[in-house]
Amino acid sequence: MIKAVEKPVSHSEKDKTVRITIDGRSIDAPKGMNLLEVARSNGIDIPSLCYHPGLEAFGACRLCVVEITKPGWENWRKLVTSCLYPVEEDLIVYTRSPEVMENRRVVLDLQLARVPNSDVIRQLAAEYGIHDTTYTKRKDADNCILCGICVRVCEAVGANAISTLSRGPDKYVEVPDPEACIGCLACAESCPTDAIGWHEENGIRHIWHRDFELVECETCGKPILTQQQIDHFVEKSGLEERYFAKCDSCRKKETAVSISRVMF
Amino acid sequence: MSEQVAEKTCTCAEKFNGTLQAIFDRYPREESSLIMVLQDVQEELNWLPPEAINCVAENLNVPKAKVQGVATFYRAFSLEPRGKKLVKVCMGTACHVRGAGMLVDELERRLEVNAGKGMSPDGEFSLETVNCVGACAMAPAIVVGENYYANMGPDKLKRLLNKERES
Amino acid sequence: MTKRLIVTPYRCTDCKNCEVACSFVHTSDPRKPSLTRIRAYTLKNAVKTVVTCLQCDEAACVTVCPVEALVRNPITGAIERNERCITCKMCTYACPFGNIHFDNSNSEIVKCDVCEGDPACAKVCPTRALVWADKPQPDLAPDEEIDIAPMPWAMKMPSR
Amino acid sequence: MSASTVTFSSIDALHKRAAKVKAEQEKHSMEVLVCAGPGCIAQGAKEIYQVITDKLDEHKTALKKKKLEVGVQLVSKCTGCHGMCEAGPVVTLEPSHHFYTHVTAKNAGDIVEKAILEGEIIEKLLYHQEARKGGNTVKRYTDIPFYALQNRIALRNVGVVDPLDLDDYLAHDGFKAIAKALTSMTPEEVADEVEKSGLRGRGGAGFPTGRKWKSALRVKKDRVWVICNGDEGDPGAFMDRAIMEGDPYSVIEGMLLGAYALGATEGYIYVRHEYPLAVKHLQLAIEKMTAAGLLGDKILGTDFSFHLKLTRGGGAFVCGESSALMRSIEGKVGEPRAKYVRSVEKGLHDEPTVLNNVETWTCIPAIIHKGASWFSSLGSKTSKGTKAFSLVGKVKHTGLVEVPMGRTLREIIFDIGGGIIDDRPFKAVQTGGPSGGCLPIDKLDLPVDFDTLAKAGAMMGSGGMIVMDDRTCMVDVAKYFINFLIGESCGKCVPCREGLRQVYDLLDKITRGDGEMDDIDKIEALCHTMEVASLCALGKSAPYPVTSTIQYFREEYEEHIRDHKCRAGVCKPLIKYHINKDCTGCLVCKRQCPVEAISGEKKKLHIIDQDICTTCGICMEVCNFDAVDIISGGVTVTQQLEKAAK
Repeated sequence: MIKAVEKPVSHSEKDKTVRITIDGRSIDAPKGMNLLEVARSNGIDIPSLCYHPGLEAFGACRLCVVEITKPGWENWRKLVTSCLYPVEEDLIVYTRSPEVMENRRVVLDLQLARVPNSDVIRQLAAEYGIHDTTYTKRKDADNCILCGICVRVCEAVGANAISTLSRGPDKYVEVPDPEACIGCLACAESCPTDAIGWHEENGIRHIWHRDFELVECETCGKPILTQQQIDHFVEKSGLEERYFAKCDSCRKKETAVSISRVMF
Repeated sequence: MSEQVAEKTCTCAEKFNGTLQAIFDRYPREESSLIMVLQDVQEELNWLPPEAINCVAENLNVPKAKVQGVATFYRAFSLEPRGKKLVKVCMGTACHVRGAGMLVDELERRLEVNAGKGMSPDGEFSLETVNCVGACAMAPAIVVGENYYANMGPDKLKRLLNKERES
Repeated sequence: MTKRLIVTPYRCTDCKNCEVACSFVHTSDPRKPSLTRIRAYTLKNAVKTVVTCLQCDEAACVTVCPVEALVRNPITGAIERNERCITCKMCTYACPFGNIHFDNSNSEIVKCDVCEGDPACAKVCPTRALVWADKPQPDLAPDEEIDIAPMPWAMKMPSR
Repeated sequence: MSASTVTFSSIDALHKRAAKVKAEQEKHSMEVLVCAGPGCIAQGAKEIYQVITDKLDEHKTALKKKKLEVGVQLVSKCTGCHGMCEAGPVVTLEPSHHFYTHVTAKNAGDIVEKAILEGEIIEKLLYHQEARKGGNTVKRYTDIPFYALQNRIALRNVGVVDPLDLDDYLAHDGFKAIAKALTSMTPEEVADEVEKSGLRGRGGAGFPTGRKWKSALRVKKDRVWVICNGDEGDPGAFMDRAIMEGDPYSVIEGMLLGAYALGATEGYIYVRHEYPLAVKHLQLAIEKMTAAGLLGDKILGTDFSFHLKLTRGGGAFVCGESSALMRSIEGKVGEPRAKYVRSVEKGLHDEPTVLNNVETWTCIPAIIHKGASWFSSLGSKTSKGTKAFSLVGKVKHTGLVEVPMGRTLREIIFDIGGGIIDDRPFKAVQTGGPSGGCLPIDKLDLPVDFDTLAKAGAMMGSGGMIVMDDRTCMVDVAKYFINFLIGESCGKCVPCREGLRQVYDLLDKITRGDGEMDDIDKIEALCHTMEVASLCALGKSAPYPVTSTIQYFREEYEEHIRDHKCRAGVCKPLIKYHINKDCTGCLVCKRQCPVEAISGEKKKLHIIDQDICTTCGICMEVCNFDAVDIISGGVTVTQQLEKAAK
């Protein structure tokens, strides 16, 4: 039941750390952990747009691509996707080699052509010296970079409402069945380029072509969440519906009241 | 939980007079049957109407969004009604170098339909370009229904279409 | 884990030092008390108390999290939100005590993490209503049997 | 021949049946094979089969008198593999190898009455060496260089056995390999034998099959999957289709051997839905083998069990990529995964999986039956055995060609394929489908194997070989492949999805005549990123058609940009059609022109109105007097090509 303890690690597994070299620095890392996490947890920055630590690695944005080699193979270098690459003993990694930087530039240039209006991408591209794309800009461009985070988030939430439709350059993100959407906003909040629009007005939340009436806190009347969220959470967690009747502030205050009742 | 859903009686299958039910019975009701089931449904209905997609999703216990994703990803599926006969122009390399592109242009003109979209005004034909039907030796090739036409040229199309219209 | 945040309500004066300290530490913006992890209240009967996360043994927030983003820190004993969080906000609704919040402006889940084992709130509490201590100390409570208080969450005070 | 309904309870029973069927077949002094490829079927092969069967029945007594035992079979012989689809329907007589083309329901009777009963040769139905020009006739197909120079292993049974008849397969040494493995070899020995043979995966990359199996054996597992990749999506390649349609039992026997070697109990065959006949034949083969006790639990009375399912692909080229294929079998969108954890460890359903393509599986029974050293004696130093190619495009004899690895392109294209149609100049050969490259004339003497092709910037791929003549524009070819890949990219990763779109834009700009010189550099830079930074093999190899054409035909790109000229007369915005003095005023082009751009009267020179003309090219197609010219960059392309050709 309790997940909040460290994952049980047997001693034999614990010993399975590997020593790798990233940009000349020697680093110990648990075997099999992905290169991106190892680098980031050691303060080495690798950019990425589709990686999310809570979700299965996707490998779509190609920004986190780094160059690897092995001792004695110095002439052999290969670009690998760091968010997917499990670290192994003796790996030598370059996160800012000329090849890596060139790749990032081209990829960002391509992204910029895809989403010329995205501030996030413009900023990131500018960091790599690209202020305007060299390629043909997409017409009527939205801000979606097809990183797939929203799809994976929705899957994790359990609503499974979002999907990519079609394929190739025509691919796009959509909620093909708005009925399945619970209006939890997790997708919009996780989107790295703020491409998923939503707004709330007069107790109505609008997202993915659909209006959701917000349930109000029974104590203070503040709109808190959608009935669909409640139904979904009840089904998923087994918690009773009353859990969702009040907003967190009111619940906190209630807690204070019960403390006072017990104590005095 | 999954068993519960599987037992749920299907409300949408009625629309299709039980034909879809027969298809679902052919395969295990799980995600890995999805593509096969969609193919069979399309064979039955000639396209994939939205209700049928929902029905498949419900019966295989796969989220509708995923079914939509799969149905739009694979070329085999048509999400809009198609003409009685499907004209497939092979766009394999062999056909390309022997002038398949011309055939598409000419067919689009003659049938008043765009390749891969909708059907001719008379509802007879839909036009599709396909990646190699494996008849490279007969390039350029056209397949209408189940008939293969070899060594096609734009000048031969009129006769071909007339023949297919009649049969 | 040896230490925990111990609240002794009758000592609380609702001075709000804890709130200010908390928001200062976590947001460096003390003007947003709504986002503090801890709150002080003066209730109708003039009783004053503070409420903060109890770091429950069997925490509802942890149970409902779909991505294991709430994980207990084995050193401090606090349930911490990590970067796995997908902001589905399930935990904020699931906590029966209203101790997890969502910060709209930063799109993130806000929760007491006992300041990595050195809670600022306890440090600034002038009346020792909040203490970061090894275990319930007899001189702090009129009824030292805090563990048997008839409140479910109190019984589930962290023990590890 | 009737289908087998016998269930083999033991290996002995299988051997006995094989001997019996063989003896029965040997009684036949003659076999009539009617081609059942789609081309021949479309032209009435089934009808012809009926006529021949009826005629044989009618002349029963006469045949008996002559002591002739004749068997008739409708075999999937042609499927493009003879390249005789245009000469179909095709009927072959065995063992004399006499070969009749353009058979019709009317003259099919002659084959029985004249060729069989009287032993005559029907001259008018014989194959003409130079098919389109009249020329010498050939009586036996074995005399046609197209066949004589081949060495068929993967295609050994295609067109020889009845794909629907298990007995016929038995009579052709079918299931001998699995019987041998089950009686006298341990699973490790089977894997050893495959490794020793030097067989490399026929699907594209050429990874040694034995090594793959061995590494799968080393993985700790509860369950292992065996998959056959029949998603042959390369345009211009149809070897696998021919095998699946013409010899399904060999594919399955290969999978049985693999399953035995790897300890697999379950497997899948993934077939393109565009190959309905292959699906049908494989499905029937699975059913018959299950009924015969060759698939399922306790195969042939041993402890070995293997269950095989067939899945149809949904029409996505990317599903030929193994990780995407596995996703597709799982019922998901066919997006590839990075292969840092190999599929022999984590494949289908995240369980160890061994995937090989159709041609590879088909080679396995032959290797086990005849031995690894027999197989490795063929081929080149690094690539053993034979490889099937589909030789298509502007080559005289198109069709399936199987030769030992290491033969040169020249041998394949000119000796076997007979050279270029109309003896025009050879320009390039495109190998390896959309992932391969275009090789120019000076690479013709390159021995064809995995490594030399890769070194030259092309690729073996699955074995498509598309021959191009001087009327092929290389920029257009590059654009064609990029367009193909745009339609087939799964759209997951940025370099492939966005890069392809941009490369296409640039190529399109060049073919429109709006290109600039630095566009070529831009394309090359993009191609480089796509090659190194794409997620899967499709994206990584997507630039090859472009990079290889730039490498070998750069001047053609430059001509498009600098002179607005397409030397092959292909790129529409750069060409104009013009009617020259040879026009006889026959009105044919005028009548055929879809936009009525041609004016002119009978017996008077016609004129094309350039403002109306859509450069569709129909006028040139229909002109019987070579009176329509293509003009590009101020030059008459047609004349210039003729001059160069001479």
